[in-house]
Amino acid sequence: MALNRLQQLYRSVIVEAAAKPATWGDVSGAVPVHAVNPSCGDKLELALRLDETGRISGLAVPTTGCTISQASASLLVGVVAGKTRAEALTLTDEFIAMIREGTPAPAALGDAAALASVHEFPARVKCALLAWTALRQALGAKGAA
Amino acid sequence: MALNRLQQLYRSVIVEAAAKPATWGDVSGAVPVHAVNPSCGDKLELALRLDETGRISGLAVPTTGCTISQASASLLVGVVAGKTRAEALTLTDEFIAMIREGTPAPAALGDAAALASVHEFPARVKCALLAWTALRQALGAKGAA
Amino acid sequence: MSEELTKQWRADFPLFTAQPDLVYMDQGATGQYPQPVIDAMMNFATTGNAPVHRGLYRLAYDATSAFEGVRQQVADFIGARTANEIVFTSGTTAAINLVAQSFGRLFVDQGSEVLVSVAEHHSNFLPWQRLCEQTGAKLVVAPITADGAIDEQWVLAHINVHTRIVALAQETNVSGARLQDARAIADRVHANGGYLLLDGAQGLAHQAVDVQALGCDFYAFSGHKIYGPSGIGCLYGRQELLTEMPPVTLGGGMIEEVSIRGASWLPAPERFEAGSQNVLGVIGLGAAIDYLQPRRAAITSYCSTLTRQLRQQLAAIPDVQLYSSQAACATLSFNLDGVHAHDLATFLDEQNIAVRAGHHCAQPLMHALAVPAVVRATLGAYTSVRDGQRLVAAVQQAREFFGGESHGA
Amino acid sequence: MSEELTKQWRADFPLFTAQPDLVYMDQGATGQYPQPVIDAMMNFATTGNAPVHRGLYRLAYDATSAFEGVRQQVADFIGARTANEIVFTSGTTAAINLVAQSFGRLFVDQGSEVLVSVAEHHSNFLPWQRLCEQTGAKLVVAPITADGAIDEQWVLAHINVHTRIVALAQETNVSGARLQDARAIADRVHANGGYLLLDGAQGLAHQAVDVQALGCDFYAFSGHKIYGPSGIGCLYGRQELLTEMPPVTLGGGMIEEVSIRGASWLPAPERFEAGSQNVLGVIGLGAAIDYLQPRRAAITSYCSTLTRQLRQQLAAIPDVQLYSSQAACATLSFNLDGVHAHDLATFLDEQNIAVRAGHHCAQPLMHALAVPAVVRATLGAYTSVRDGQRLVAAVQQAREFFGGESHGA
Ligand SMILES: Cc1ncc(COP(=O)(O)O)c(C=O)c1O
Ligand SMILES: Cc1ncc(COP(=O)(O)O)c(C=O)c1O
Repeated sequence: MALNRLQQLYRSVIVEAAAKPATWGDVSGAVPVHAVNPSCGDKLELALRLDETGRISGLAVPTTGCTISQASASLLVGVVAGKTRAEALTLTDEFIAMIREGTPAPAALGDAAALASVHEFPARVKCALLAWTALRQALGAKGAA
Repeated sequence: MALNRLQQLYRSVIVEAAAKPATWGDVSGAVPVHAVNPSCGDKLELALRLDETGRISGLAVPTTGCTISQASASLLVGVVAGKTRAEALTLTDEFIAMIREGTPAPAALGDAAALASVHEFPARVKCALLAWTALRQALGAKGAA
Repeated sequence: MSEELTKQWRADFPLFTAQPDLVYMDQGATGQYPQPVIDAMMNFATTGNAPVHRGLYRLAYDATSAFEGVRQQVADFIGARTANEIVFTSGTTAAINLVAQSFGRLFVDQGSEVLVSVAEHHSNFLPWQRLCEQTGAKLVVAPITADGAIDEQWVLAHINVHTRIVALAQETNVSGARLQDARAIADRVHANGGYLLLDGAQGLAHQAVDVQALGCDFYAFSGHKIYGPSGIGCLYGRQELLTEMPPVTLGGGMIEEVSIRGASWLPAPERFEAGSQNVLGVIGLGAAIDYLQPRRAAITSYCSTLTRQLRQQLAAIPDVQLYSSQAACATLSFNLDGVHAHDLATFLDEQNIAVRAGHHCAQPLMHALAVPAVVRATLGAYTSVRDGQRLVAAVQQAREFFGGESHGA
Repeated sequence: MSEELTKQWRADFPLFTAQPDLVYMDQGATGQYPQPVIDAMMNFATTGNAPVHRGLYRLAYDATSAFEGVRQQVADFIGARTANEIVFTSGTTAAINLVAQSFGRLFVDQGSEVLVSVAEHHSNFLPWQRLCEQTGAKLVVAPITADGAIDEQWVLAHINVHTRIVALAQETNVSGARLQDARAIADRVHANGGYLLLDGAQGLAHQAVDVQALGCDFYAFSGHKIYGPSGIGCLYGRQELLTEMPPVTLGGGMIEEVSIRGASWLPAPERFEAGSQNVLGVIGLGAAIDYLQPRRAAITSYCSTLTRQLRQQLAAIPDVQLYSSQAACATLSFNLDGVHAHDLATFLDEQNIAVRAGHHCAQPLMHALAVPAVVRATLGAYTSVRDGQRLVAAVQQAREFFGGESHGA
């Protein structure tokens, strides 16, 4: 029965993450990056601060959208909090590969690995990636996500 | 063999009419009606004068185009020269019916009846009607030709 | 409700032979193809394909006759006075843009008002919003009633001598509510010197349309929402108005004469049909009208009954919020409290029920309803009673699934 | 010349099973459908049809993947950098109009020059003529050589710092002459701060295209001239340019956000694809590329040889005037002295030979050649050697028929 696949997709860790605010540290003064998923209307404003050593010192990703996009934003914050720009970009690329290509999640992705089964739901890939591609943009990465 | 149909279409009376200038009487001062067959580029300028009694006293239909459109213009001039407005409109409607619907030509159409076989060549109907619909317009007739 | 009739209609749609278990409830987004439409297109492509309006040989003449025959068929189908009032476009969106860009630029200026509703599809909202920005005209946006219908009283009360264009959906795509008295609006706007455009994208599938009785000046629709092919649609325009309108797209097939110094245009409708036309789409559109016309009343009556029943059954599920009108004849828009529309859509998809979720190209309406997204199920001729039962059961199950504690580790 | 190969190609086109005696020589106006294109469209309509970019269910996701897969396929086919450089349009005409109306209004103003040739199809002439009228820019019209080709030396010599857009046919539709060195033109116009658009409507069928090697900024083509369906085409545009261009048509599917106060657009290519797309047409286009790509070199080589032979044979008939280029690979344009092109076309049609006669949407060229109309026969993959023999024999016969005294009473 299809409920199995759905149970994988909506595991408690995801449902709970979606319910939590996606924010960490101090983002005062950050210029937010705006991202939308135009086909369905998911929306977020990602605010990022790096400290003088280039580490993420604040990240807020308030998201209106589905469970997947909200969980993804909140898990993102947990995973990259306190990381350097380079570390955060690597994690982002690994997350994107996990969702897009189904590559196994490295340990560093932590709870965000719970989103791996989105790969089995191609219509929801965009929801899972919204926050992560916005972070890439905020970190000033070039090229297609 | 298909040449039979072609021989009907390009009867000598038609080929000869096409070679003659389509003009009769005096058209000085007439404001010409411009007509084109946009799909193939046939073009004419119809100039018409009515005398004080409402009879056609001058008609010139210089045409650039195929044998059918040129013959039709020249036969038109022969048929309606000296006719009243009402007579000319009736003849025009009869000619159009002959070409469009294949109705038999009345004697009054004279040599223009030679164009009857255009009805068998639907792709050429527009060529045969160009001059006649321009005359209708010049005579101020309303409605679709 | 005649289960027999549906079975027969359903058999006309080969998609359900290929996917017998699929519940397709997205007819409002794009329709499925009945076999006769496919056959007509394939038959044309294999035996009759040729350029239209350009060839002097028989194959081209016959193709042109078939093409122009569909124009006449459309004119008859919607009650136009002549086939010259029918312009082929790539769809409703292109048709409305043509009116906004050509007619709109002629008739709207600073001090004018253009009246739309908050329930309009973006395709009948954005072209007017931009026209107003470009001309300095005011965009007047009518609200909806509690049942999701365009507030026609409000519309009537806000038409005045500045109102140049009123552009409204004959049937809105989220609530499925239909205009009750387009004629009254037409009369009021005409009395004030303005014009009425009806967006028939949703309406034409469900009701007999007579543009003269409706009194509208323009009517736009798409083939793919009336069981025809994608990429083709029509603009109906009153001949006097089309005659005044300049072309927007220029190219082959719409000119009288061209020289290096300038060009002159053909009369409507050719003036608006630059370039090689979607001949195959037009042929398919003709076949779709042949399919729909004799069945439309029965299909609408059948779908309306089923829609009403399903609406009641959905309303009986706790936490279900309904956004579609009580009078909707094929549209069920709803949400489940606490569950985002996308999550619900994915849940339904896992049960092989295809519904749409999102803003439905109606963001102004989403703002007015204060929801980011809704789920929309739309019915078609092929929708079975069992399809409906599966939808209701799956929504119930979704409520348990998302509400319960039964998630995996 | 491999008669075997043609036989095989010819068998791919069901029209010639239905009409074995037909000599279709109007491929340049609209192409015939090979069976694989018909099959792909039919297969999609019966098993995979769904809205694209809008559905969260699998059928819609798969339809979207198929649709976007064709975009990538087109990008690869013409050498674009990314699929985002490919905009789906209803055809070449719509693509060129989009550039003129969007890019043109941004980059052309009074004092600018837009350079086209006298041999352009109306679709690549009128949009620029109007742009110049609207902006006060100057339309510079390049002449043709004695062989009917666009005079590239003249073009190079007339590009200057005022030249904002050069818009030329990669292959012209009356002479069939192809640009020899688009790259040189591109380099010259770029060095002067301008941009190059190539009209690939005729060219793409006959030659491998690499937009990066050509150096053009825009490239437009139509599906129906490369063995694909009518109603679909593409605009290639360099990504940096598409990104700057405002949309021309507004509606569903091209917005990021809409409110009553304003709207923001999606990036290219979606920004230019308002409204439901011609999904079936896109699927057919993909199949047409699959059909053409592996065969194009062989078809062109076959057609070129046949075209050259037929040109010689026609030239040997007294009173035949040729207007097509010696280098044309599929186009034979000609007249018979003293016989109007329409009369000749009717004569040929009676022998079941379908050719086009008229101004070919190239009136500026007709004025330059000082003829009202010409006959044009265009060859395709399905054209047999016997078809060619029948054409030559029929022209000979026509000369006797119209020249002789043998008319009926
Ligand atoms: C050279 C050229 N440009 C443009 C066009 C216009 O193409 P379409 O009618 O498919 O838009 C054509 C086709 O007629 C053509 O031959
Ligand atoms: C009410 C309404 N108007 C306009 C449109 C746009 O139609 P199309 O996308 O076929 O141009 C739609 C369809 O999505 C619609 O539902």
